[in-house]
Amino acid sequence: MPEYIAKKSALTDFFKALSAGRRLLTPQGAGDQCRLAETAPDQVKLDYVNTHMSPKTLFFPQTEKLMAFHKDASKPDANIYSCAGDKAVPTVVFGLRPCDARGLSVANKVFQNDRFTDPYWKGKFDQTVSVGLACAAPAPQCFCAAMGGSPYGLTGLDILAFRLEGGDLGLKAGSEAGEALLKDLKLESADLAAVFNSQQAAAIQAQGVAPDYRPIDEANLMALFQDPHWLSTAENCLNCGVCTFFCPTCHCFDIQDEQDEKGGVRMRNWDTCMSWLFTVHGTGHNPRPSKTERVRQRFMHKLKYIPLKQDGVRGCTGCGRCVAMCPVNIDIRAVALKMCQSSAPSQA
Amino acid sequence: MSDFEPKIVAFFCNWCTYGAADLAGVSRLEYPPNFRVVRLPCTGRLNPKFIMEAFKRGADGVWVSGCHPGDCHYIAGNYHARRKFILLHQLLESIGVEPDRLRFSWISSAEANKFQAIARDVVEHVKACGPNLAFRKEELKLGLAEVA
Amino acid sequence: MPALEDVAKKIRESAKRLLAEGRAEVVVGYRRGTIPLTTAPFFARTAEECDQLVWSNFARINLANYLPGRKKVALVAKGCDARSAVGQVVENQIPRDELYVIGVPCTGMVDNALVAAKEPRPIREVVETTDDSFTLKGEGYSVEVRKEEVLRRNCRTCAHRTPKLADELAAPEVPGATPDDFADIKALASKTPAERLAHFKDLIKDCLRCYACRNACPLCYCPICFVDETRPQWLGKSNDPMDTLTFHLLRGLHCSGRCTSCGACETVCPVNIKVREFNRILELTVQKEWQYEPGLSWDQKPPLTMFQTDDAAEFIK
Amino acid sequence: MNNPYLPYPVRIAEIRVETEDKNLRTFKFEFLNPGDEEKFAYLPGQFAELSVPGQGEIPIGIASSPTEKGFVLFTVNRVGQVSSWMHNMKAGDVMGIRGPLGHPYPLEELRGKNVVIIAGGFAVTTLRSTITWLLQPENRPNYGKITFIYGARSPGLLLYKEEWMAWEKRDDIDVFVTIDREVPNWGYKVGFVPAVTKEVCPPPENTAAVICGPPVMIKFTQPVLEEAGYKPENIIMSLENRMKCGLGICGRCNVGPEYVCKDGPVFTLAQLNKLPKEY
Repeated sequence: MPEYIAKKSALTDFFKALSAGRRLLTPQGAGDQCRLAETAPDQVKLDYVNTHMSPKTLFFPQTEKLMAFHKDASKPDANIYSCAGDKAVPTVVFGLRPCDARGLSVANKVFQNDRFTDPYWKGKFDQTVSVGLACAAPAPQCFCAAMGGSPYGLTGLDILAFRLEGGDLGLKAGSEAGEALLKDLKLESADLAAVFNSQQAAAIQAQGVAPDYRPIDEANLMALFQDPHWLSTAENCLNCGVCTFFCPTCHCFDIQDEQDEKGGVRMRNWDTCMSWLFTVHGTGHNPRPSKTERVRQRFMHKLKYIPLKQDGVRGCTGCGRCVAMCPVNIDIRAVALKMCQSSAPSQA
Repeated sequence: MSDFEPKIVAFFCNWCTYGAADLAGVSRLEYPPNFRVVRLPCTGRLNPKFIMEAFKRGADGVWVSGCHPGDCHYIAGNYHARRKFILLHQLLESIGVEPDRLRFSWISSAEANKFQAIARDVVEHVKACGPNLAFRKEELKLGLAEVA
Repeated sequence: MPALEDVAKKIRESAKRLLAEGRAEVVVGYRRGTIPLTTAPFFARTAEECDQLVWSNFARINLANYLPGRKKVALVAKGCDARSAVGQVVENQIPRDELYVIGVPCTGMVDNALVAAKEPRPIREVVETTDDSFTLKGEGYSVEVRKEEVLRRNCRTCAHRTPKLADELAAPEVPGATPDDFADIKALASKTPAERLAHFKDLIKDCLRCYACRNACPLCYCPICFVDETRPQWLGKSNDPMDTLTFHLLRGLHCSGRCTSCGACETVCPVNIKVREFNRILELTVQKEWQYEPGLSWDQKPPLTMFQTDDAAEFIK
Repeated sequence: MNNPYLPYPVRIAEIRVETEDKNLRTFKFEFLNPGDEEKFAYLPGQFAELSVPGQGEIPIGIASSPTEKGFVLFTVNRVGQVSSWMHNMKAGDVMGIRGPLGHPYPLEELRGKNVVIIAGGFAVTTLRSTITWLLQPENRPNYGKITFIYGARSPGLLLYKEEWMAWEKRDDIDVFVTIDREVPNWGYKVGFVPAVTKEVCPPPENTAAVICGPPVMIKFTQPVLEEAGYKPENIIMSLENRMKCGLGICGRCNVGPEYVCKDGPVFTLAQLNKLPKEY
């Protein structure tokens, strides 16, 4: 597949064409105010680090109505839930970072798993064209390459944009839909493979030497689980759940009903495995009673359980949010190294 | 707003104000019917989250009433409650709850007339505030076309 | 201006001594963070581990949070943290004789949001040698920042920077700052109720209800927090503003008369909400009504555990 | 699109109080909409989310057998918000059920084998379904000897009395019902389930055990079976964990990489031996 070029002088036209018939979402605002917001084609910014929250909010908002019922007893469907989810809007999101796109593809396999399809996620997911922007310069907390990704990765993206010298945008398709869309946009095509590859190599190198986390993949699940390091790994954890709220692959939720005089709704809200309430049984028994088990659950889930279920793909994409946001500096890279050691044959 | 009839949640101590309400009724002292009374063993039992729950669910006003200081059935329950009320009152006023929406009083079981007077006063003041639209949960958006 | 390394040395020496003497089985202090502008709570149980203890301008977390239920513990504590530890002894969360406080007179800790506002470029390294300034380094730049320009709000108005009740001090005493005048809280009175409510709703609009503020708070040790109660369930779990506001109000009330303004709650907030606003309203009331500041004596009773028969409450008719 | 979160509306046709402490009631539901019963095609061992509008959902094992047409049965213990609410509902009330969820017991794989079914307390629900299914004329010939061991603390805490008394009279199933301590006029066994299992369980050859009960019963019955020579592959259990979605998405019920709701709740001991004990 050839690459395409969107000229610097015609970027507004490019975004206009890209967003024809769709709303355009791009990262707006700086620092911790950076978030995906609806954008006019001439207002797209290319110089941000990444959005503060992960883009999972696009398909999986913090609170989402699933269904509703009314209490009007004169009607036959009183007190019966019917679907009342919000209609998905055709959307193109520009500026996803490859780590986040990869995270969305991991979450997608959970929401559309081997047995069930989540219609609320799928509705929005299917209506969205994902366009990434490659990371030429990694942020200090970035480690996507160490987790098996790339700052120029295409996974989970329809199109990846990368900046060319002089201000033009190079465009590479990541999916058939992306390829079709690029063709439709009637852009100048070019062979940018060499530029792409050298930019990618430089960007990966800028992240430093990547630690090798493969011993975790090879290790026995129970050996990882039973290792004594979890006690000290979890000791300073506050169990706040910030890591889970910011993580692009964390997808856990709680289902809650609320009602008033007229009717009620069933909704889902983000939940976190760091919470005591998350697993407690009606009897009071809790399979994960202390923070040690809960911290272990989070890291085992990211680095062992998800890879086991998703053909080796890790549940951490190295976006670095949890590292940057953790109030007590529990660094998944350090935890992963401990897991590598615990899985060493001498200790297994 | 003249036809606005406020809903007021009243938390009454079992040993005094609750009796005063009873006495007012028996004595045929008329007072407005806008209250939903929650009987407490003592105002010391009143957790601030009860008051928040009332407002959250749309109460237009909350009225808390217990025994006069020194008269607590449990000796000091209302003294402890008073300190809580001082903080709660200050906090809610500071964050923008109209002071007239939240009323505290001491009414003994003999003070039926005081009960009547304060009940009327509470309703009058809450009426003047109008319906509680801001300090409550948002109405559920059912999104069902057939529900008006 | 004590060098940070000198303070760290004192902390390490004390920690090793306490472990060797058996006075403590664990020393709760700070180690270097794995990314710039951070430290991490650290639990040293051996002399070797003690060598990882540091002192820093970024030692923001209140380590007293880790005390409840522990035995034979030594705590590295700033002025505010030591007061929290005193409060926990007063509230029977840890017996006095199980606790040893290594106090560190503190000139305040850095607010990372202010650093980010000053230096928006990515920061790859921080060099800090003294407690009054530090150097930020990134791609092609290096700038020195004076700490007083980026202090946390609570640190700017901290009157108790020296932990007076500590068992020992790891640095020379420092004078306290001018106390909080609560000017902004007092100024609320000039606004209408509607304006005030709008202000506070706006304040918490980004709240994710992650409860990091609660979990970082040394006062929040309830086995089951009211937000986690299920029968009845006091709080909805959606992002309804009133549920969120209720959480912050009740959290404030629970902390009233006990809060030492350590700022841990604001430090850990992932969306930078000034959650202490609620605490400060109550702090002002506690000081005005009962002339009380928590954590300044081992036998002082918190104001909400006691009463005066003549407590003034004009509003109760 | 099919929405797996949306419950089928059902009417409570009948409520039966099962135990003397009144904490367990069996709800008989009839589907309100024609066609929903066919869509709710289940097998013994599966569960469903019972949905009370405005209150929430609870995951409960299906107690009826798919061979019983026209209704579904669930036995609900009064524990939390939803179950307590349900205990105050009446016949005729409308609520919802969502499912079937999870995997059934591997009855297809057990064809030709002897089956010993061990139940403790009110965990007998999906085993009632299993036995009812096995005893159907079209299914019974496909299986060998069937043994049913069922224990509870006292006679008043045994569920499904009519059913197991009827099974007892049959000659194609051996029924052993036991209570913890002797009471007057009790004509059946006395003793804990593990002890009764030791006494009556058939030899392990060509036999599979299906166990469902409280953790303490499982803890002591499992070694009895292993001592008797049962292989972990032939010991089948059903797990419980806190659940919300039932679809393997919401994340809370996992035991290692497996979700109890989607990948379970039925596991063999061989599978569980390789997983963390987070249940």
